[in-house]
Amino acid sequence: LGHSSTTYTLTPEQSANVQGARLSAAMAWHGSSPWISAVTKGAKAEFKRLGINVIAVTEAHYDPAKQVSDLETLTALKPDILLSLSVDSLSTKPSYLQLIKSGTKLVLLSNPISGFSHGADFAGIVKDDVKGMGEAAAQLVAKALFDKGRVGVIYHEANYPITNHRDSAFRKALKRFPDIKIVSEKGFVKKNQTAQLAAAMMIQHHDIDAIYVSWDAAAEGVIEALRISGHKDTKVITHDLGVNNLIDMALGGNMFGTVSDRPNEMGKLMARIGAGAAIGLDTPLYTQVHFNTVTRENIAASWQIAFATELPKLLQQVLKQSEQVKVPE
Amino acid sequence: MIRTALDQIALQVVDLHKYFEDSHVLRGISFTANRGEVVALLGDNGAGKSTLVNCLAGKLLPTRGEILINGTKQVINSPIKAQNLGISVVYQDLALIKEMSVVENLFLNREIMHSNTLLNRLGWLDKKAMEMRANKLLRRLGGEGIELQLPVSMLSGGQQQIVALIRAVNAGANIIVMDEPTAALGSEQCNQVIRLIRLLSSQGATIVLISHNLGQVAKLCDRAVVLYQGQTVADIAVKEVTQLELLALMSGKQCDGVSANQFSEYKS
Amino acid sequence: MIRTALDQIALQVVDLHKYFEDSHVLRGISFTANRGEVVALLGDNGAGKSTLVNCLAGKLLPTRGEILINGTKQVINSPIKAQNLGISVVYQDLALIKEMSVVENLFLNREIMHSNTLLNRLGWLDKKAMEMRANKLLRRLGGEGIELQLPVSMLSGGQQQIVALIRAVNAGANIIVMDEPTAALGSEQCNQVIRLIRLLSSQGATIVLISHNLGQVAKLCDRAVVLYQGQTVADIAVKEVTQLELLALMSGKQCDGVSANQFSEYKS
Amino acid sequence: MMKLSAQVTANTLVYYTFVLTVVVFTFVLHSSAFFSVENWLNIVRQTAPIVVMAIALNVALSAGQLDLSIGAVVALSGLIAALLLPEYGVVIASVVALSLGGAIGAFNGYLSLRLAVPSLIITLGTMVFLNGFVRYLSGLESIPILNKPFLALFGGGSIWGVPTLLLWVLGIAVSVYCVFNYVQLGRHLLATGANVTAARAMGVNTIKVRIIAMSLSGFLAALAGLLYAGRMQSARYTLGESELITVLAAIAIGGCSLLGGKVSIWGTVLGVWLIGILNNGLILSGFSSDVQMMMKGVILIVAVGITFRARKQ
Amino acid sequence: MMKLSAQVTANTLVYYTFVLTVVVFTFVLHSSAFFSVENWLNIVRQTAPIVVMAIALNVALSAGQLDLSIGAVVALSGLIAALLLPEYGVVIASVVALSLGGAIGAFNGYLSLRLAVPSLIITLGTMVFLNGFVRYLSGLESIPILNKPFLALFGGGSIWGVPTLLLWVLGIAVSVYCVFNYVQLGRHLLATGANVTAARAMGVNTIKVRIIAMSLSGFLAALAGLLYAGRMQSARYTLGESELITVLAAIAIGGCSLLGGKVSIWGTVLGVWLIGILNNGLILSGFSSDVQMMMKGVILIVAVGITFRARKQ
Ligand SMILES: Nc1ncnc2c1ncn2[C@@H]1O[C@H](COP(=O)(O)OP(=O)(O)OP(=O)(O)O)[C@@H](O)[C@H]1O
Ligand SMILES: Nc1ncnc2c1ncn2[C@@H]1O[C@H](COP(=O)(O)OP(=O)(O)OP(=O)(O)O)[C@@H](O)[C@H]1O
Ligand SMILES: [Mg+2]
Ligand SMILES: [Mg+2]
Repeated sequence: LGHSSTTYTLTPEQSANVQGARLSAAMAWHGSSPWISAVTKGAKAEFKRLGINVIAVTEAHYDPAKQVSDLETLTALKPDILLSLSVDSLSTKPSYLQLIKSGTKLVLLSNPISGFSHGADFAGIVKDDVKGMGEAAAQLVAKALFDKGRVGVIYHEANYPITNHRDSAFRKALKRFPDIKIVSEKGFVKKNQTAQLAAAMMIQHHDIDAIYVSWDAAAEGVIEALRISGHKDTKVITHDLGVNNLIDMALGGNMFGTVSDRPNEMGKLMARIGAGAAIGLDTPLYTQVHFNTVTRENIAASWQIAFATELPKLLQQVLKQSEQVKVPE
Repeated sequence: MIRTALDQIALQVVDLHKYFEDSHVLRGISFTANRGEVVALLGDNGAGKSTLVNCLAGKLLPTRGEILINGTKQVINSPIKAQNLGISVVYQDLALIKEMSVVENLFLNREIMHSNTLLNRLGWLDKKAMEMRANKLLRRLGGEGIELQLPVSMLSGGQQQIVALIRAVNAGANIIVMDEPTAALGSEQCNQVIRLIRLLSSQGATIVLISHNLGQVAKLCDRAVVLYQGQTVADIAVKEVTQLELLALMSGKQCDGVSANQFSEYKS
Repeated sequence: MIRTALDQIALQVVDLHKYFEDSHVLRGISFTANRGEVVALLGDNGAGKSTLVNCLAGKLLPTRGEILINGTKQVINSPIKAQNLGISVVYQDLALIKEMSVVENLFLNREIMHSNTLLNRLGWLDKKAMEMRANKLLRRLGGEGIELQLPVSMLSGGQQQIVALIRAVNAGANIIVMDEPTAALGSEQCNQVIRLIRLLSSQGATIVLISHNLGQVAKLCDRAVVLYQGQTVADIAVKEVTQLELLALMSGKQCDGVSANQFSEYKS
Repeated sequence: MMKLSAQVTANTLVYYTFVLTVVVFTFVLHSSAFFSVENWLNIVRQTAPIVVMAIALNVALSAGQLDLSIGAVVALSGLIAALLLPEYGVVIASVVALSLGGAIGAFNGYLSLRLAVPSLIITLGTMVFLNGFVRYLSGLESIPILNKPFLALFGGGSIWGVPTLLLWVLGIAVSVYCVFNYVQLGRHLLATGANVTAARAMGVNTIKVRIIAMSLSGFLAALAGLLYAGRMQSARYTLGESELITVLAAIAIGGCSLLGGKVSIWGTVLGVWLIGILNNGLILSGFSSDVQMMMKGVILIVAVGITFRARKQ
Repeated sequence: MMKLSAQVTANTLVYYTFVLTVVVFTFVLHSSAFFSVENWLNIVRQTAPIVVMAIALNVALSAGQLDLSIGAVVALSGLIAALLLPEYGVVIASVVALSLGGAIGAFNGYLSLRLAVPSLIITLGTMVFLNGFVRYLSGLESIPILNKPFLALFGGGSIWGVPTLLLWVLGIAVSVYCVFNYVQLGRHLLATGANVTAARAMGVNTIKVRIIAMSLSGFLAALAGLLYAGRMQSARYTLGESELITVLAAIAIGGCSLLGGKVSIWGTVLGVWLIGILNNGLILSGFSSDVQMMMKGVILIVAVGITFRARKQ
């Protein structure tokens, strides 16, 4: 036990066992975003394949009190499997314990819960290579600046382990490039503040060459501010995929590159681990999912890997156009 | 003074009842008012006079009974309806908008619009015209001292009453119901109001006047309708009764001169 | 009727001025009222009577001038202060809380508390006692028909005025200022109020009465103070003038019987 | 269009029960788990701190004051208690937290009257300030609470099978109900809220009364903070932050006017429970969160519409 | 304690300017970048949609109605426009989005009057429903906008050096100001808001007036949505969601009463700008966000306190 893995599969007989067990599953997420939707979608597909009935999905608006309520409400349904991302491990812990007591197998996404023991309390954690993603983002910055330039950082100023770790991994990795300097750092509490922050940052430091933002949705505001203030050459690097920023990237705008994990795969893995645990199989403590570094060249491929869906129509169009534009280059 | 068309019934109320939840406030009110007549509506405090006024004004819907205007049965279910039927009311509580200025109150819903066709369509106000008009109207009722731009809340009690009166009178209505219109007025203003009422009735308007001042009633009114605990107990020519007799009727006592049944002649 | 201690000055107002922004509403008001006296405060609409009342009640702070209660200069900067000085007021706009019931209004800030010491400390109300008391008080002023638990907004205009009156009278104050207390009342209720005022003054209370009804003033009051455009233009014994003379004073005219200077004798 | 009595009316209760039943039946068709005792106790526990917040706001509103800072006071109180508990124990921690709540309320009230600024703006300022302060104080970390007596007193436990949180809710609701129905202070609060000018003219010390209203509101919000902390066995800077809109909704549904002079304690309690039941039922019904939100909006309008029509008749 | 005139007063302007100056000087000490033209244009652009939202709420409040759904209408309008633009072009997309906003407002107004439920509750229901609906419609994704004419019309560009967004703000503010000061409708809105009973007694069709108020509010909110979408070159389901409290604050600071019957268009515009300047200045000052929040709370109270005292004199 206590081992780490990059994948987890069920044999055909195991799958058949699961199907025979007539299991039910619920999901209790921290909030909502395209990313978590993709995880949910992956999990639902896998549950369906395994004949498991999904009975409820909740999202807590990033509010621990709401998540506690959600979890308490789910106890009434007595699900066999619960997939969850905890907003705040400390305050949600008692409610998880209540569910676990009634026989639910818990699979966690990203955030561990301190004091929980693998096997007894939870079946496993599926997570990103957070450190790797931060480092990849630093690589992207270096690539965008040709190893030399000034960088601004707009980070999520809240107690939220995944983004906190990713951001600090980025900062640490950037130190390896001696000619790249972080000249300004500003924290945001809500993602709709980033336009204001970026605008202010650019007014104070006209010569910033690249801005790193904690995640895609927050980066939209940064790009808006850069666009309006006419900073065409300032590059933006972030995490996750979003249509809007990908279009900007494809059109050669401010968006330079992003680091994307694989939410669909994460969902599938969680579902499988939950199913395995529910029929009494051993499950890995950690299951880590790979990520992709996304730039203009590999947008379509990365999208497919991350979400396992068609590329959105508008993005397809834009990509086609920009390829035509690229020909004479 | 010449009364015109006295025989035309302008307003007729037949067996009107009003309940508030289970309290029966109007218990059968019947009376008529002819064109050009000044009819007094008398009654003790709480007799139901203002409730009746509210029914005529479209503020309250009677539970039962009929109201006929110029001989036609009407359901007066909103003040707008009452207005369209040519009824104008001075409410006992004045019903002014205290936060708005005197001119604004005088012309609310009767704004004078700009003469330019386009602006007129937009509802653009002609503030100058309204102010000039307001000044003229105020002078007519002894309200010269009233500052047009002051919010009504800053006027004295009597000044507020003058504003409410002018507003009602200015509507050009055929039936004007006045609920204690001179309660807060000084003697001089009172006299002006009396003169105004005489003028209006001589021009053919029907006036229903509520007043606790029997002297005023005797001077001004043709007929008196007396309410007692929500019922009409008398409908008599003012000249035929003394003030003492009226007082007796108002406090529910029968009196020698007039029997309560006498008024049934006026019914239907 | 025996007037007690007529020579004791209960209330003295000396050269009172009040500005509202730049409008000079009170321009030098001076008068005195002795213990047990009924003083009429007369004046046309907008003369400044209610403004003066508000200054005495602590609702408005005069811009300049002095108010002496029982010979001592006082700054009446809040209604609570006025209450503590033994001044009680019937406001022209009644100042009742329309959303609250009749009993609640009658006893607001004068609640009867439960007799149990602990509950009394907590401010626990004795609702029964208040209702019984209220019933008694209402009967005294012809308000028998008033439903105690009804919110004041549902009472008729006259009934509301009775409630306000009772509230003021029930305070056991030495100086009672009444701003048109009978404006909305019927004749019978009016008479009851007049009797009540006589009773109170015979018990030593000082009454300042504002009324547009000069007949009532003549019957009831000892002295009349006349305001014209914010100034005291006369302060005379009611017996010495006719109603016509008073009317003349109120409209700013000098009259033969009394010179405006005459009242300066009253000034200290 | 006539304003109704400022008195506390209990007879509206019936209609709420009616609405609740309607709502209940909507979910019965979907989920049987809904009808377990366990689930109902869940709802009661989940909504307990919110009920107390709503009562706090009710007290402020009764005197015509709006208190936006209750959410922030909840967070502060929970945090202060959590920080003090390990060293000073349950008595001192709770007393300090509650007094602080009351003091903040009094400060809001005093400032709003002193500066003659609407309480809305002052409490907005306090709210923003405290939001920043609790973030600073907590360093964005959750503070665990391990103190047994505290958790027994304010936490998710039970006494004779009745959840402590339910006892708190009922105790507070009954006390506040009594204040408004049987005590002088209640009358003065309502009179001030209904018509400051008239209340002042009648000699009510409206300034004192409004400051008391705000202090009580702060005090009760702090108590809600303790209940939150007890239930979650920890305190966090986000506590109560997002409940303001729920609280406003519950109060409006409960029949308390936002314009002051009216109060409806049991209406408020039922309002919060109604929303709690809605959330719970919708989750149990297994809809996606989009659909949950859409249905919540529709049911809210329909339920309230039925209530109001029923009440009118 | 006397209520002030329902008229629109322009003379309070001076005091805002005063407060603004105070605030400005607070930041001058910290940052010189604050004083660049670029930065001021930046503030104007960022606050533009919020100003329009605030004016929308002002219109609703003038008639005594509270409209909580404006945030959700903003999101819906932006989204609808973004979805329609690629196929139908700028005219149809904007017209549909704006009409939808107006229709939702009219629906709110109608329902609130028909069911005799406070507009607060109805619009809360609409808000929750629409929040769910836009999430469903967008799939939580931002929808990009590439339509050039749309971006030129509503976007972050400039005409003769003046940002388009500023032109929109001024245009709308002037129009609404005129409605309230020179047009019959404005009088009727204010009369209805100040005293429905009296307005009705005077023959004002208060029902129609209140429905118009809500429709206008919805229409303007939808316009704010287009401005947001234009500025961000995309539409998101979260647009406008969290601005409700800013809008309320700005309106209260601007001197418009939440009780209806009063309106203060320029006060509202300046109120939003004041908050924008505060945010901007604090960001430039380089404080951590905790300290920024704390200072924001304090400055808000102080600035408004000064304004109100100054206005009183
Ligand atoms: N909304 C209401 N609910 C219950 N009772 C009401 C309502 N409105 C009026 N009443 C009652 O109806 C009765 C008649 O009231 P109304 O105002 O018609 O009297 P009035 O004749 O105008 O008296 P006044 O001379 O004092 O003005 C009163 O006893 C009053 O309490
Ligand atoms: N707050 C205010 N601001 C400006 N002017 C005011 C204010 N209050 C009263 N006034 C003015 O002061 C004058 C006197 O008003 P007051 O109410 O004292 O008259 P009054 O003698 O009581 O008249 P009435 O007999 O009509 O009640 C009026 O002209 C009124 O317009
Ligand atoms: Mg009446
Ligand atoms: Mg007066």
